[in-house]
Amino acid sequence: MSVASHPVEAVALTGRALAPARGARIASACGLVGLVGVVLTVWLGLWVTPPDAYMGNLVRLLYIHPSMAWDAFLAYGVSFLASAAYLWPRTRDLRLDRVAGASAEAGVVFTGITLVTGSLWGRPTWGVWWTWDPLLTTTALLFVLYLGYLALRRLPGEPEVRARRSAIAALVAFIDVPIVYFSVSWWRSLHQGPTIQPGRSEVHGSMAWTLLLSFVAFSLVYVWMLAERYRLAGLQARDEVEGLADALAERRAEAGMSRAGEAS
Amino acid sequence: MGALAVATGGIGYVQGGYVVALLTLALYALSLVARRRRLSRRLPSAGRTAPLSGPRDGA
Amino acid sequence: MWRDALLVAGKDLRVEWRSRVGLNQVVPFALAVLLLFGLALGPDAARLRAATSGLFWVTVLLAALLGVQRSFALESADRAGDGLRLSGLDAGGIFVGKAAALGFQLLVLEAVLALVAALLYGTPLEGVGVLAASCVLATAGLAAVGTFYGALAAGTRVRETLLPLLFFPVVAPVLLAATKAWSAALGRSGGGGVGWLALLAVFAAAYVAIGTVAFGPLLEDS
Amino acid sequence: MPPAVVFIEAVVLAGRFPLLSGLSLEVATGEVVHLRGANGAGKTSLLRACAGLLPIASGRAEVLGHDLLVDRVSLRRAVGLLGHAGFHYEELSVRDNLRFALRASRAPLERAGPALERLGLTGRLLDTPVGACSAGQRRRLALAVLVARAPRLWLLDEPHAGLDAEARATVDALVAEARVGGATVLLASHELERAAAIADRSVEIAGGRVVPAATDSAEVGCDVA
Repeated sequence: MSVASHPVEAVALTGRALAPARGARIASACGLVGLVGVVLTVWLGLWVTPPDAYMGNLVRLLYIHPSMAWDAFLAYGVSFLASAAYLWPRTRDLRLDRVAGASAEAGVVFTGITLVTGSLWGRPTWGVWWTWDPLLTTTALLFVLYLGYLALRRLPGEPEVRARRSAIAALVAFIDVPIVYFSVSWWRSLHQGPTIQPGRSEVHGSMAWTLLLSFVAFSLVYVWMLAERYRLAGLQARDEVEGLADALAERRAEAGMSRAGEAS
Repeated sequence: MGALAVATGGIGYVQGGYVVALLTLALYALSLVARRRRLSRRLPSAGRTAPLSGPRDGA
Repeated sequence: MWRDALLVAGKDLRVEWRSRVGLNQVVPFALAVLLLFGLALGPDAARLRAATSGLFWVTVLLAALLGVQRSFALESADRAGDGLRLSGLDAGGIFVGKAAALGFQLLVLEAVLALVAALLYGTPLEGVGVLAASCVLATAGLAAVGTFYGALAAGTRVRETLLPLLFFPVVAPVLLAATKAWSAALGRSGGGGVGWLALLAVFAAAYVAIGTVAFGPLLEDS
Repeated sequence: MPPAVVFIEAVVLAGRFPLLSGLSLEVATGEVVHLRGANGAGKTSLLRACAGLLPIASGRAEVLGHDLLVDRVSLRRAVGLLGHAGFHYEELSVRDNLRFALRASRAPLERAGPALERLGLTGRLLDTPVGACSAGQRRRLALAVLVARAPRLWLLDEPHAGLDAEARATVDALVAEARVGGATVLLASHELERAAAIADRSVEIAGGRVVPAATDSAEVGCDVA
């Protein structure tokens, strides 16, 4: 039986064992470097890099939109892997469930931003707030899908039950991604419409560096968010366990009281 | 918004995009830290685990 | 496993036969939705004819949702769900049985709906082969995902609102593919109907497989 | 013969509320044990846990040789739970419900007839949907399913409740026959005299645990060996 043979003992144990100073330090380091990276990206993106010959200033959104979309898919990928690992009996561990939940939550935040920046890109370019671009449509569907996933996670219940239910839902949600993307892009190819091709305008010199920087910076921000949300989930789990000890004591006291009732 | 874009060649949209992105990330990050602080204050010292069976209370 | 599936499907269909909820409530509901779409998109025939496949499949999706809710309402009355668990039936069998029963009822509904839609929207039904094939494949996918999420949501108190939220995003590709397959068959848009059928088949196969494997733990928790 | 039921410090949780808070109990095969205790003491939870319906959070729990921490599913065909709910389908008739229950648990169908007779479920009643039956009749149907399935472990949650005198006598007779047939019976009931008459021993449950009944000696005929 693995150390997490049953939920309550494991939660109490791992809540404490897993937040060693080292993990926290790495996370805050990522956060800091990420923050610096973001500031740099914004500074470079908005002021330093030249406007694009073809798109003018709109190209500056290039330093936000694609990296947000990348982080969203990265977050969902991590959530999928953690869920799959949780479902695999040998590697079943409540910490994996917390990673899956934390990553999915970050994913939803990134997806929201991707959608907003995507439509802000579309408005001046094609005059419409929303285009049925395969990537954008898939992202929108993912947004709704994972909102459902998060709603499912918030339902009360046993940690083990909730973890298993969420892991299965995450599995199903993630398998839907390729199917959606494939069907939407096929659907779009039937009647050609505006699609986002980041690579269309040739990217050179400082633009390319800023783009790379934005990917790295926002990915680090994602890592920090994941770690932060994970530690919060650990505390929440411990909060549940904390309450449990008192509930057990109260329940046992009932035995005493009923004895008193009987005796009197 | 539309008029703004035409006048400044879309810079309005770009700034809007940056503001939305950074603001959302900042708000989310702050909420995480705040919730963690509030919870860790409420939970007693990290050391205390909750052994399940609990001490035999004279049952 | 197949024996259990047959038993559960038989039970679900017999309950439906006795209570006729599907026939008396879900079919009229679907017809009402078709009418509402007709009102919404206005009387001009050209637009309605163009939108027939889309309207048909959105209506089927809504009816499928009602079917799933009905299918799991059976199990929550008198804690029949506990009975199923206690009987030691194979979980995969229960999944396939309930999905098959739901799928069968949906197919009957779709047949009726197709005729009514053709009537209401003035769309002659051509390429019936592709139409029928897409119905069968799409229904398999809808029934599998529906039964799967029905069990997932059954254990919660908020299942009425949770089920639609989980169900619709996942079946979006089914709606898309089925609509396109129908338009191809009805001669509306270019060919490629077969490609969409393949997509429907992949979707159905994937979610029947997942359902059969993952239904056990889901049943335990609900 | 290994004991039919072994619980050692078993804890069962519903969310954060401990239904069982470290319950220890051992029941030998063929024994009839009466579970006493106030409402909400944990009697029903113990029965449902024995049927493998509730996950065991900690401690040890073995029923009919199955370790419930490892596998709570494969034992269910050998266990019969008579709860407050009958697990029936309202729209199906008495006969169809019984037939489905037997087929689902792979019990031989020919036992259906005698079981229905034994519980007085005959004639027109057989074809009326369960939804139209009275609570007593539904409970008789649940008992008929149990009789027909003849499981090795009977888990009866207040079997006498809602039954008329004749059906109560039948329940007592069924329990006696089950014991003769080598089955083990766990019986939760508030009717102390009737339960004491048919049980080998009585155990008190309070606060989700088995508590040594301090007043054992005072209770007449409780520990009849």
